[in-house]
Amino acid sequence: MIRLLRNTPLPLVVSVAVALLVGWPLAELVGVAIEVIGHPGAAPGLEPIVNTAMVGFGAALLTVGLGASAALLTERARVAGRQWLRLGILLPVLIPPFVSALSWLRAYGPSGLLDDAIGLELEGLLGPLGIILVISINATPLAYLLTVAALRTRAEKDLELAARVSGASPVVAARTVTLPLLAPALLGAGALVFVVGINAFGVPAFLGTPASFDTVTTRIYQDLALSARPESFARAILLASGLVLAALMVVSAGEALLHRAGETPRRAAPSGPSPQIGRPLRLLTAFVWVAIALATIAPLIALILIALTRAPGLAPVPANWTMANFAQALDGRFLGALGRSTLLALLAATSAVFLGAMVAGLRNRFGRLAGLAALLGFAVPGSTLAVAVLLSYGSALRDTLALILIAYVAKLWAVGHRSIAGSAGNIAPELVYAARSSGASISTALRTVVFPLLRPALVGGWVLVFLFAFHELTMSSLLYGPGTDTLAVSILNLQQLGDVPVSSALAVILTVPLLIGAIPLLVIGNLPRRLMGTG
Amino acid sequence: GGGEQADDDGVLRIYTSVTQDTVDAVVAGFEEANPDAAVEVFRAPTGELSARIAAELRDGSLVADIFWLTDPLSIQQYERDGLLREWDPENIEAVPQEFRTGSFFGTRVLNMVIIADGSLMETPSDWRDLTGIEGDVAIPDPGFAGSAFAALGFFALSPDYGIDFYRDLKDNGGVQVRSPGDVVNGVAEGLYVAGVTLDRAARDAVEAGSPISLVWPASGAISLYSPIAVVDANGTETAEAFIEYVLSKEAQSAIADTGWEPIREDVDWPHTGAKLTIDWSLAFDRQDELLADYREIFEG
Amino acid sequence: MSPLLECRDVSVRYSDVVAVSGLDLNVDRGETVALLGPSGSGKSTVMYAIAGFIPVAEGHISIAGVNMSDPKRTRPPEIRPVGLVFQNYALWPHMTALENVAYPFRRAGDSGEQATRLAAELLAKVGIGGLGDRRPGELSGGQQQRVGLARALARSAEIYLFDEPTAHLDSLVRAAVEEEIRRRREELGSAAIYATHDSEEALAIADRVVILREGRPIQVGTPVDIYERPTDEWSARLTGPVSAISGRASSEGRGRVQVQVGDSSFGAESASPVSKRAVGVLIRPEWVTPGGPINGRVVGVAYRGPHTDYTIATDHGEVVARVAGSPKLAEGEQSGWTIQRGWVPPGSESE
Amino acid sequence: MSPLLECRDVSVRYSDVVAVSGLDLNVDRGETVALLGPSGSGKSTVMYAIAGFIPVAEGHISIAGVNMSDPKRTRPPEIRPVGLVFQNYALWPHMTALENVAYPFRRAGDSGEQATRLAAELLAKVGIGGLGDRRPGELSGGQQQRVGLARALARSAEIYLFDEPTAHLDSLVRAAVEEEIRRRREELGSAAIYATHDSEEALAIADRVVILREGRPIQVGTPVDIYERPTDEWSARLTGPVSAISGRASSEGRGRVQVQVGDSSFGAESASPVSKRAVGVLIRPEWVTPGGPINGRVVGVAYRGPHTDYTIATDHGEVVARVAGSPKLAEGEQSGWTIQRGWVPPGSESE
Ligand SMILES: Nc1ncnc2c1ncn2[C@@H]1O[C@H](COP(=O)(O)OP(=O)(O)OP(=O)(O)O)[C@@H](O)[C@H]1O
Ligand SMILES: Nc1ncnc2c1ncn2[C@@H]1O[C@H](COP(=O)(O)OP(=O)(O)OP(=O)(O)O)[C@@H](O)[C@H]1O
Ligand SMILES: [Mg+2]
Ligand SMILES: [Mg+2]
Repeated sequence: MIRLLRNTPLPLVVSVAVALLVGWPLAELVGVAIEVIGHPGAAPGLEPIVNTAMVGFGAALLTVGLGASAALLTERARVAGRQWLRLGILLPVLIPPFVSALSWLRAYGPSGLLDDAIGLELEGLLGPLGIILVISINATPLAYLLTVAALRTRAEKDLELAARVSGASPVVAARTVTLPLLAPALLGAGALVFVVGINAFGVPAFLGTPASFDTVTTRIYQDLALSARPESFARAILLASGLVLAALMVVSAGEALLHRAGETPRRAAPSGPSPQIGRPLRLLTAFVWVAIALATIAPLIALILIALTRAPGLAPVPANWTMANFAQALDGRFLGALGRSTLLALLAATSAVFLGAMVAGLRNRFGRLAGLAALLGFAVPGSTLAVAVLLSYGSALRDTLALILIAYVAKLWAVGHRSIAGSAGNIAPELVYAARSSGASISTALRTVVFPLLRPALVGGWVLVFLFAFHELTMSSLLYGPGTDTLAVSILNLQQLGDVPVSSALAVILTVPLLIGAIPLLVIGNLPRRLMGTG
Repeated sequence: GGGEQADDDGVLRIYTSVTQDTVDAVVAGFEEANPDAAVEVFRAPTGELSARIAAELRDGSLVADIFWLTDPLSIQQYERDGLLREWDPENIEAVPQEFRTGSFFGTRVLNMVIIADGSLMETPSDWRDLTGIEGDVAIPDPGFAGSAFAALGFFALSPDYGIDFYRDLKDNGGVQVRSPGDVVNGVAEGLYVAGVTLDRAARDAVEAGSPISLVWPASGAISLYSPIAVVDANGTETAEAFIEYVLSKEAQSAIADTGWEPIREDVDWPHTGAKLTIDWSLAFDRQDELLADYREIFEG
Repeated sequence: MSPLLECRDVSVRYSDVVAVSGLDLNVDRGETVALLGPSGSGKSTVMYAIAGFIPVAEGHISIAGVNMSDPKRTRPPEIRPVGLVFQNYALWPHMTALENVAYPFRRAGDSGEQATRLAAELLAKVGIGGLGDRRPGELSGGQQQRVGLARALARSAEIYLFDEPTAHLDSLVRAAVEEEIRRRREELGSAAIYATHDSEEALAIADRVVILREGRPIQVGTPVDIYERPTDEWSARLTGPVSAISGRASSEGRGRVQVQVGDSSFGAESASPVSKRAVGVLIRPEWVTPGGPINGRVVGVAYRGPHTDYTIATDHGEVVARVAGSPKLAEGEQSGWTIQRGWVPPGSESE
Repeated sequence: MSPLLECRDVSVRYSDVVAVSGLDLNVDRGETVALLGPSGSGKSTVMYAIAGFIPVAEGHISIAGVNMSDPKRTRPPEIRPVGLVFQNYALWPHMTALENVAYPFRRAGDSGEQATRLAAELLAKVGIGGLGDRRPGELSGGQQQRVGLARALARSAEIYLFDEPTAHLDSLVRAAVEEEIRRRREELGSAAIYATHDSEEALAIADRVVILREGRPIQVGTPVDIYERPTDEWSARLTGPVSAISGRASSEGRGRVQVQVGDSSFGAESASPVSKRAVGVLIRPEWVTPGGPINGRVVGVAYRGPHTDYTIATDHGEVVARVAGSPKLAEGEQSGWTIQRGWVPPGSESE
């Protein structure tokens, strides 16, 4: 690719974007960190750091495992109702993580729905295992989308058939051929989920506090929430810097590994056979459906029931139902905020994917560095990144949507980039050559050949960024101004000090309309099919 | 500091972490009384609000005329930094002595109370009872909310209790939950037999029919207040007028209508009892130490 | 003894496209069969069905007496004793050439070292011993094809399936590969099936040739049969240039006829007894020699290295003649020719 | 007038691999040139350099007098008047066959409707008019190749580059394609360069043939030159079977020599005057005819459709003879042969 993109302004554009979106804000943060480093009482403890690392690694491993298995299942095995299965696996992406935590707690936690019904509760839900599990379930669609995109653009079926006819069982073929070919995508997904894990706040806050399990993010929250003392602020920034550093180290180590293994683009080849072989996996499919029901649908139902119930502790039966909790969560500002959130999410998704594609296009050392820089933005906890953006752009852009957009793009650029990078590596150069010697300029070739081939990745990344942005709460609640409050902010502002039914209602409001809006789109518009290309 | 940046576009900017409907009600009343005033509210949870203020202070772009916060913790720092204007509102006398200083003034009162499972035979009647009760007792995490920290501050600094009170709670089956709301929920669902929470949250649940009872501790609820102050560098006469208005009887009634205990004793408020107060200045100074002691008990 | 491979009335479909139908094919141990057909005739599809990549819609396939495919059940590729060279190579881009070839050895249980050694030997045999460390993306088309060949040969199979295995190979390498396959056939009794559109290759290496047309086998026979006694003009053209002229045939018995064209006549073979009938006669270029009674004007000259093909317009139609050496006649020249023999395919009589 | 394409001392490298070096090549308008070389000899690399996909390391390439590539600068593919058929087709998997072919028309500014119409015409020309709606993945290998061909022809170019364009095409389609290319050459004065390892194809369609060996051009000449007067035994083998025997040559002047082997002698051409020297003589199979003074035993028989190749072990080495028709001699039989002619390549004398 790099050769094809020679003599284009791409490196310049990417450099400018890195400088503006990541460089400047982080430089401001580093400035603060340096200033406060010797401040008495600024030293954070070790325990939250260990806890955070555990959550990050655990979530990354579990999520990539779940996402990749799900992708192999829906794209490679013979399963009935493939479209619906895809939809089911994607479902959690529509649910903000803190809603997942809340709903799991309501469904499977102590005195949750299951506990009330049959006296069963999920051991360990409160604590690290539960945190990892819920983060993973929430992030599985991310890993799934990235893997599916890569399966579409990288690992073609004929390569697996070649392994089978060389004597490999389906499992061995997956291990030796399919998964290695997916390595860049899996690593990309792993990096993102690792960062999601170490950055998670809602889930550890809900599931960790009762088990006295603190992570860096909950500590940062506490430091900022309790008082405006300089040392608290300093400690928050130091902790945030620690997160960034950890993400940087882990991800660049992974990339170095991958880079040593080398890029493995497949030369353009005549299309080979692509049949679906093997027996229909009915049992496994049924099992996956049960898992989806238990992991996503049941908790959501529990949540809806809580939101409908008049007061905590009452049985969730129609006699105790009320819409008051919803009424409390909605008011006149809701619609304006909904519009702004949608606009911001659209813009953020488009810019993050656009910038991500650019970085993915630079397949050299500079591109890798830019990719890491983008990841830094994602690794900085929302509250800290918002402070950094405020320090850099606050005076110029105060109270504008642009300020929030900058923060969104700085944060979510990495999601756009990693979604695409795992797939971009395998666009055979000949396909681009062919376009150019048919008379297409670079930009035309990108538009007509490269982007369509990357469509599964581009669309997947876009959807992810859109949802992340749509659900974003921390940064917007710090950056909004008169007339620029977002949906999550406007709902959050109505919340009464952690009143459980109302916050359940809030969660339902953030989730259910998306579900209701998305499902017909997914089904009638056949979106997963289009999103992932043909087949 | 933001001193040089005093803006004079005539807009009154309020940075607040107080609940939206309360702010809305007060601002609406103020605007009605002062049709020329333009008011902009920036509301955010305490953490986000202090981060924003810190950031704006750093680059000198702080535009707030008024801080109106949930609890008296962060505002201590602003006062020490000389950010706040020292002045005496006309309504100052309406605010009890223990709920104000020279630069910030209480606007409403929050009380930490006991709640108990409604089916409990022997309900606890005072704080000490919580350490002897049979069953788990839910404690809100003082790291998460100022109100929970108030309880920690009160007990740890009080010669009658001391930090050992928490050790006793823990030994007797005390469980840490995230927020006062979670305490209400947990007790209502029968997960805990009793807990420490905010009166407002408990009252709402009881009124909606939750099977819990609210116990006003015999020795008194731990009371904290939501302070309001003028940012010295920015605040104009309008800012002072706003605070005057908040402390007025009219505004206080509006606050009471949104479910919060007014600071003025001359406004009708049925749900009250004995109050215990905290030395916020001391609690603020020893914040890290208190939290560390607490964590050692609950997380160590 | 049952044949090694038995395909009985096999049809294969790609959703709505019927790619193969009514295929009956037995292959014995040690035999080499060529599937010869034009592009799109279903050759690859037959290979995929035998390898177990696609289910059969009708009929069944057994290998060594074991039922492998029928419409209800398709046994997976890894349990079939089959080695396959893909038409598009299907090399694994993340492995080096050597690793690609070592893979089947590893799957068969060889140690890593052993597999590497054997793979290196195979690579050397196909003439790219020095390129083992390169990834497929760093090899030329023909080099990739050779890796694909070596990988197929790395599986010790009972049936080797070669899908256009020499499309990108020059004659030198081709000979080496053909030699290796012959050796296996003889040593291990493996059978080989070639899919090719190259009639010369098919005729040269196969014991039997199956001609596929639009998914149907239209002729099965030895190379000589296929070339000299094609079932119709279409098959004849597939295996090389041919001219069709019409004449009046009179039977001479035992499949021989005499064909009268204009003033002269020539002997021909016939699939069925014919008498005094107008027939279409197929004539291979090398059955026409310079000098003789049939006059014509040269209308085309194509030099083909060992020989030159002349297209001659005669009164009875155009005839192609193949003469050894470089062109000796130019376009437009008149000359005389002799037709040495001809072939009257079945059902070619007309009134 | 300058040639349409001029390659002057061109070298091309892939990081550390030198794929092509010292290539000098001029191609005139209307000319057809074949690049003939074994797998890995650099044919595709030459095509890529001409099309502008890879920079040249040394030398320069100009098209129609405009400098296109030199070590400092590589002008982009889209401004070169070049149409290319990729060896691996490089079809866009997300477009239908029709959309693939319509693409160059669109880029040249045709309306969508116009482009579709023209593309459909081209698809029909290459014999897959009915398959325009299929994606490449739903086409057979040869059908994909035809889409690739049609796509290249869809660009109205001055030079068409065909990289192994008929590897998967049967002779019937091949003829149609060759016909279309000839038409363009004549109508539009376009030049065509074929990369192929198939000597028969190269000799049949090219005006001039360039033989590549390990990236170096070792012989350039007309097809007759290349076949009958190869520069060495290696090139000779590339263009078809050949036998090398050694004899003693005596010059007869004007490039003709008489070669003595054992008791008999035969006439041959020689690249350089030789006299009374031991030389290696190259003999094409069709230069050997049955019957005659040279005796030998048949050690190999290969039926090749139009003819049969016999390998004969004589006292002076193995000689291959090509005889029209199906096999008439069996392995092991003794027979007599005549060598009609031979070729003594340059530098083949030994002491
Ligand atoms: N990307 C690459 N990196 C390194 N070496 C390469 C690369 N591509 C080709 N080569 C080498 O360059 C040489 C020439 O390759 P090229 O593809 O031009 O050969 P070719 O004549 O087209 O062969 P074929 O007939 O097999 O297609 C070969 O030895 C090949 O291994
Ligand atoms: N995936 C597919 N979907 C639909 N039709 C297909 C598919 N694959 C192949 N076909 C069609 O099936 C027929 C047989 O294809 P097959 O690949 O077996 O041909 P082939 O004889 O191997 O041709 P070639 O010599 O061109 O490789 C062709 O008409 C082709 O268009
Ligand atoms: Mg095929
Ligand atoms: Mg090539």
